[in-house]
Amino acid sequence: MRPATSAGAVVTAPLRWLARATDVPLSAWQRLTGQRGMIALFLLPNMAIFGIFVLVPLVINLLYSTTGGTEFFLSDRPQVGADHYARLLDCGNYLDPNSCRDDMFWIAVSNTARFVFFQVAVMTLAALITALILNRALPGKGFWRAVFFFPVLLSPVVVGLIWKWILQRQGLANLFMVELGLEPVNWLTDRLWAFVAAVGVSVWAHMGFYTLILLAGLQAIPRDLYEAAEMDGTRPFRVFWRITLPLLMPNLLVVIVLSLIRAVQIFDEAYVLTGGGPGTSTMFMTQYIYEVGFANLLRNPGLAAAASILMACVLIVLTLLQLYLSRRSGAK
Amino acid sequence: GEVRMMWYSDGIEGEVMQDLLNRFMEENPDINVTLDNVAYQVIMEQLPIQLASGEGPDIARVTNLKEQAEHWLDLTDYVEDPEYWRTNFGDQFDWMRPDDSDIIPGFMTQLTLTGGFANATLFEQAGVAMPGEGATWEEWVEAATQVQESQQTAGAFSIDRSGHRITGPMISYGANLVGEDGKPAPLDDAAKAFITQLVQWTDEGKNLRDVWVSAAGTTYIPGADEFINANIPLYYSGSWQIANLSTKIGDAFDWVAIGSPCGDAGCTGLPGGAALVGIKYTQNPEDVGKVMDFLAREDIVKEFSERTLFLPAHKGVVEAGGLNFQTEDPSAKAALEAFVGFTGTIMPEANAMPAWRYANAVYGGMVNRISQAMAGEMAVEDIFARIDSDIAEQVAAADQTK
Amino acid sequence: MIRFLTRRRGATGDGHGWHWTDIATWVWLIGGTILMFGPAVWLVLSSFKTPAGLAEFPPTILPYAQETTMLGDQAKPLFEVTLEDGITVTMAELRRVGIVAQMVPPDQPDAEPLKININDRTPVRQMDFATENYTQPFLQFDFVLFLRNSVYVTVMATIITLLTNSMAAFALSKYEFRGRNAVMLLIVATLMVPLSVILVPLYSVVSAVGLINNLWGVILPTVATPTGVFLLRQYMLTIPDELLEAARMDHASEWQIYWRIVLPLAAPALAVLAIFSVVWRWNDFLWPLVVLSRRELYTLQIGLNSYAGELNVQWHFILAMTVVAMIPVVLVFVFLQRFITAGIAGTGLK
Amino acid sequence: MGAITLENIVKSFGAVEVIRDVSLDIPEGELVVFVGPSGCGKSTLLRLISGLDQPTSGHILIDGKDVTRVSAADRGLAMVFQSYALYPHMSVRQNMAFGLENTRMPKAEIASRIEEAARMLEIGPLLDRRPGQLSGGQRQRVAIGRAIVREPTAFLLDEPLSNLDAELRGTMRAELAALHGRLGKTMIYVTHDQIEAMTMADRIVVLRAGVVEQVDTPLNLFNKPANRFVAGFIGAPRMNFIEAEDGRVMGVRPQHLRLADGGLAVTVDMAENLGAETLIHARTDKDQPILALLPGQLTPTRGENLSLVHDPADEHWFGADGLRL
Amino acid sequence: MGAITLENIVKSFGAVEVIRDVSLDIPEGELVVFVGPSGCGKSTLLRLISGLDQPTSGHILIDGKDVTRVSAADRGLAMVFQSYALYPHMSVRQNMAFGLENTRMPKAEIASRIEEAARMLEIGPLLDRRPGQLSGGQRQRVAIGRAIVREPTAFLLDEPLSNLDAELRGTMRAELAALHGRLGKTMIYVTHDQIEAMTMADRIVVLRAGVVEQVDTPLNLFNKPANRFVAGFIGAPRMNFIEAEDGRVMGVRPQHLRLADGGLAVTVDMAENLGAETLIHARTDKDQPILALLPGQLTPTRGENLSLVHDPADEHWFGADGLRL
Ligand SMILES: Nc1ncnc2c1ncn2[C@@H]1O[C@H](COP(=O)(O)OP(=O)(O)OP(=O)(O)O)[C@@H](O)[C@H]1O
Ligand SMILES: Nc1ncnc2c1ncn2[C@@H]1O[C@H](COP(=O)(O)OP(=O)(O)OP(=O)(O)O)[C@@H](O)[C@H]1O
Ligand SMILES: O=P(O)(O)OC[C@H](O)CO
Ligand SMILES: [Mg+2]
Ligand SMILES: [Mg+2]
Repeated sequence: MRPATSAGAVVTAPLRWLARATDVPLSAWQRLTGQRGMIALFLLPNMAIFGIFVLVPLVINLLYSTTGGTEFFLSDRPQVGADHYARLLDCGNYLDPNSCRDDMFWIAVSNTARFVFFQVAVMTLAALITALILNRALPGKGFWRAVFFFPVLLSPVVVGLIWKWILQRQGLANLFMVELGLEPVNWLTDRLWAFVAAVGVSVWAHMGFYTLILLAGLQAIPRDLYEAAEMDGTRPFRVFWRITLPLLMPNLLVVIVLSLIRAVQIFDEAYVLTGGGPGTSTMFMTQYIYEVGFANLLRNPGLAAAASILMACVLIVLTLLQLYLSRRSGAK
Repeated sequence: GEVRMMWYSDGIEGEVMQDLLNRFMEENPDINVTLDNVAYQVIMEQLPIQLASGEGPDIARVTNLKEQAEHWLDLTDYVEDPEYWRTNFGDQFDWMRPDDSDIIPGFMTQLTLTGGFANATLFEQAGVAMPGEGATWEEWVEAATQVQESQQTAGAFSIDRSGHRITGPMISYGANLVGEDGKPAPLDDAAKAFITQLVQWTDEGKNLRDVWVSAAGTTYIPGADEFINANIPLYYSGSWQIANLSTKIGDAFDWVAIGSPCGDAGCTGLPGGAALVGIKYTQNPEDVGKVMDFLAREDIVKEFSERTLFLPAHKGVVEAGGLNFQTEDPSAKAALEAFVGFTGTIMPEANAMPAWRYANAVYGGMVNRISQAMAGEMAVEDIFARIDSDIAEQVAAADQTK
Repeated sequence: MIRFLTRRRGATGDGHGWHWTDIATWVWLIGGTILMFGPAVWLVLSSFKTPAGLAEFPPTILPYAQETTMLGDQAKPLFEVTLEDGITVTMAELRRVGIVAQMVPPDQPDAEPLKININDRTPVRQMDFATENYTQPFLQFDFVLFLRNSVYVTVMATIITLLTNSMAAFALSKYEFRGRNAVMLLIVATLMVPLSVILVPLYSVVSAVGLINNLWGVILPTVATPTGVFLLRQYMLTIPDELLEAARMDHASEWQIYWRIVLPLAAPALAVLAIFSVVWRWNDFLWPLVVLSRRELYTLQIGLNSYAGELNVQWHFILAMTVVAMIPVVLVFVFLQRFITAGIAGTGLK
Repeated sequence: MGAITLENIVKSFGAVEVIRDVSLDIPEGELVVFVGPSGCGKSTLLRLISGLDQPTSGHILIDGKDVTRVSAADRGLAMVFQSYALYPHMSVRQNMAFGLENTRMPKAEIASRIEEAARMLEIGPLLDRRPGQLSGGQRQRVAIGRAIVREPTAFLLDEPLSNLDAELRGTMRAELAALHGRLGKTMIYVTHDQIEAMTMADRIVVLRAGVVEQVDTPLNLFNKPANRFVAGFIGAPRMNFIEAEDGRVMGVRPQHLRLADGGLAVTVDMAENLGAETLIHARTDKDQPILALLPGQLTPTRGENLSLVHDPADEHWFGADGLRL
Repeated sequence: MGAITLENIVKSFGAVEVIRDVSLDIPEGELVVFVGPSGCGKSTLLRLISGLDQPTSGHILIDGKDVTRVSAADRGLAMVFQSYALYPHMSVRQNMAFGLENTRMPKAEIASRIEEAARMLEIGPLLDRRPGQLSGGQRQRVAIGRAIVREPTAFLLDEPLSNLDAELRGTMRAELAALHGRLGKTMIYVTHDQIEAMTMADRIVVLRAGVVEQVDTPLNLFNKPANRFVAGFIGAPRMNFIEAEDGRVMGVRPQHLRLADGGLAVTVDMAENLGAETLIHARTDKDQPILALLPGQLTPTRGENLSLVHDPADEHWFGADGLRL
């Protein structure tokens, strides 16, 4: 028996006892209310917590966005209607942030859009490749997994810092460049490189997370399908495209949706790494919101709330689009 | 009873404070003071929320003094000798109490003053003489540039990326940031002149690009590490850096505090500091008063300053002089003494800034745009209008009340 | 083919010899190790540097400190000095005045000091681990207390997360009911809101239910994480319905089906979520910072962060404590990652 | 306990009507076998009875109580799935114990029932393996074991022996029959095996494309098939149909043909030797295919002419509409 | 193309030796049937030949070339899995086309091959469904279709007809035999069905617990089983064994018993009516069980005494060691 299964047994024995104990009231409930009652029961704890600690604040946030001033509590804040939205959306030309009343907001929006695109693409690909490789029988499996997962264990601030030290003018990276006989690079003060660094570091930090999701998905694909494909004389790439990828689709969808959402919310590590610079070239939405709402000593929480609501709207549309497309393309 | 003090540290002051509190508790066994060491971020971002909802600690060390003045406890009735307080700390009470009020909100645990530091060893190696007292910004930058060229340093000088740091120089140039209505005035020519000059110095590679360009928004970035590593001969920051420079530079080179270079209107640094205040929502103001009394005692203030290498705000302590800062480092000792002296050169406009509600809006508004100009995203002429409108929007939004 | 995806393929497909995919695999693994692990190793090494060592440019990979020698009762730094005649000797510096250092050979402390230009000497350094970065916080920092709080928050939050999320995911993946898509949409939609954005409203809510300065105030708002529901649901969709049907025929209640059939079969996804939950909760910073302002309630991350001041951050302590704080999550990961493969061998179907 | 009644059951998947108006009465304790071509709806019908699927219309009654809306778990039936549906994460023992634990049966009782089932199914040594480590036939036996330990009101068995060898199948068949006799529980049994159907069934239900073609005892079905379809379906090899001039069709089973002069003249296509019998594939002069199952090991050559006779009592006559005359 | 040789194949799962030293020579074009009790290692042997599993020791040769270390994809064989292993995300058509597309076959050719297979397997109307929407038998046919469209060097078929009804099974059997005849490809066929084994096989390999018991043509196996195990395993119902005094055992098949006076006196336990024949379960006075398959529909009552005779030519004699004498 594999060690994992015996480890599993240690965990499951008390769990089974618990199952028996909990089943008494719960099956009574089922008899009383039928399947609908059970559905409600399964959903209740999560949805209750979710409602109180996510939905209610969200609604408050929406109300926030229609109020002004620096006060923190809704009851102390004056109504300003759609002023904040008007301010954010006041633009001569939406493609040119300079023509907007709040140019920082639009700079943040366009930076974020670019960041999301590159980060999600690069990271999904890297996570997929890594998951495929880790799914092979390798000597020291656990070690390799740990290697790629390791950065996920670090807090974003630490991630930002490590890389800042590596990439700064006289950091480790340039030390290596010089050793290799290359010109040092202004990783963090060149507009393009800083953006690349923000994408790269974020991929570095979160890739392990998505790799693990994909790995779990790969493990769930029945082996006999690969065997059938092998008997069909299928070349590896085709197996990948025609068997692995379609069957991995639900997990890939999780990865894409989550990474997209998280990319839009990029903050801590980029903030520590580049602070949004050089200039404003890596200033993203959350930084904008954070600065307007908290960091600026004269804060404007209403404006920040309005910006966050706009951001959430965009995200919802993006996600729906993605779910719709993936459903249409036939993945379950 | 129970007293909670929210405290942040830049160095060892948390340890010193704990030590002092332990002594206090020995003297007053009936009062238990808990020191909650927190990140500065908590003081800046979380404490305001707590205060707004009428919660929070009993005592806090804060820097955003004026903005939150309504939450401070008036200690007048709880301290033994209000007069002692007014005499020794009175000069800064206006920084931390609502306009037109005469409460005793607390006292400054440290005074700070912006000012420059020079790498004496680099100057000496380059054979460049350090400009003397009264030298202008241009002269200092010119001298530093010569050092830069001779010693091949990465830059000639650096100023921390902070609106607070460039405000002193701007005032020295003659800028007036406060309008007649007490609200921020549009940038005047002197302000524009300094900003233009600073951006130009950056473009020329004199002002080390990395510090200002490596962030957007109002993020604070210090240039201390560049100075510590002898990448720049001249560094403009403030008195609080002394302990930091001392530990990290060690014996690597000699450095001196040079005060603030001059402009047309003067040679001022900008004062500031952190205050220890009582919080209005405390359950036992008497105990708070006792703690505050203890910490404000002349000998305690002196000991605190000497051990933490902070400039004291206690008039008695300052006037008595003879502070024996506890450091082995002659550079640090000299710098501390020098800064005590520089307090005399503060211009009244600079002295008014800490008590001005909109100072922070102005600082933030400038930093963001200036760094955009330095990064080449905007021409320097174009940023002035943006700075003015940014500040105006912020002020307008902040002034909305119910 | 299966070998490409499951084990080393080998030139002949049997695990012997080298196929190009093997080479690609190892290149990726080793390259990945350097890239992923390198910075982390560097973090650990850096945590042993003194504040001066941390600020140093260019950085050294290993922590170094200058060697000293005892002259009399004082430690004096050692340098390699290049003398005028080109010979290099090791000397101790008595003192430095400007660009000139007064130096003596370490074995002749009383010799006439030589005046050496500081550009003609380089410090003699040796590896030195600044263990005080670790010991000092342990002494003054209530490490054990903070650790206990962190463990409590992490364990509670993870258990509740796994339980509530998997229950919701089960309902959302294995039952057809009206409003299912609406619930799913709501959940995905709220994924979008970064915590930093709803911080203030959330604070009012938590304060309204009286959980400020309470560890449960840290735990509860995080446990209904949409990420978990979403992740588990997608995985549960791949569990064959027929197994649930078999259980129904076995007279299992819906709760039993959830607990005895679906949960074990979702083990890989649960393990993933458990790992994430532990990492998230362990590293949670912003929210606990808001809710907890009393020392006896601090979690490790909050305690750690008290080294971040207004103008200076004591990185040497933060780094050291970061490394210490990392150890438990590494252990959890190492333990749980096995369950990802311990999942399902075949589906049990024909 | 265990009388099952289907009233006008219809089941559609989307637009496809898979079960079309099936009504059926299964008295308590009866062993009913469902037979029919692949895809005719046998499994679907079982699933409807089990409660795992809901009929599009119609009612299902157990012991006279309408259970159409009662959940599968509460109908008290046990099912052997055609796909086995073993719990992959549980050992064989746990797979079998699961259903019993759900009824809070004492541990000792559970163990003894599993012991008993394992003995009967010859899976004793496999009890601690996981399904993934079993052969096809072993899995199937576990699936059966899981059902029988339950001792339910009624059994639903979907091709439970299809992956077993002849010998084991024989044994298992006898064991299931004995079980049925012992417990007296209703059993619905889907099979493709003629022998199983003939020997085990109290009655056989012949399905075609979602419709019940005939319900009767095995011998009645064999002797008096209601129509050509049933006649062809029941009995292996398949009945020969010889078209008469008047559009009527005469059927005669291959087993009922004998070699004798003066009978039907046929030409041999092929002879398959089954050991004790030989199956002759031949055709009449009108090119109609004829199968004859003759005892012994015969070796007629291709093209050889044979003459086949049969007893007129063994003739079955069907009209042009396919119905028995 | 397609001669397959196994040399001393051993396969263990952990400590369990599942295949023990199997050697076998399958000449090109032969149709070999593997039979044996459930769990004896048939599927495992197929997997070893296919290359999906590696033998613990021994060699596998295809056309004289050692392919033991060649991957399954490169052995050019096709396999029908006992578990079907259909791609759940592809339609039936795509499932069948998949292997062909791998060889870059022109689209038209692919379509026509699928057409042809679908006709033969009667799955034309299902081509655009997903496996999840098929009945068990339909899935099995798709799995067969997937193999035959490939026209590989050799076919490996693991109980390919187990879920089909008798009629379809008969048709499919004939179709597969025809396919074999037409393509002349080697086929290895696992089945539990005696008739399939007897009629289709060029040779039958009888396995027991990972060991080859006998390899021979169907009739030879039937007529001259090498030992008691084979004798009992081949032929259904199972051969009767009657122990003689001297430890030897006499075997006689149930089909070879006739009712006639003066034979073996037995007491009837039960009679199973199969339609054209009746299977009598009886026992001798020494309490040895006896099966007799008698033509016609007999209805002896339980306890009735019968006398059974047989032709001495139909006797099989085995020594105490079980070997044929
Ligand atoms: N992964 C495995 N681990 C351990 N034992 C296994 C494994 N796979 C198969 N076995 C065992 O190997 C033996 C042979 O299995 P195999 O599948 O070859 O049997 P089979 O002859 O095909 O049987 P059936 O007719 O029931 O399909 C069985 O006893 C089975 O339990
Ligand atoms: N989910 C589904 N969607 C559409 N059609 C389905 C679905 N499930 C089954 N069918 C179809 O319903 C018909 C009956 O299926 P069922 O499984 O009941 O057949 P069966 O009689 O059990 O056949 P077999 O003997 O092959 O197992 C088949 O034609 C099948 O293709
Ligand atoms: O992405 P969410 O909202 O599920 O949250 C995940 C963790 O809480 C992040 O720390
Ligand atoms: Mg079926
Ligand atoms: Mg098998």
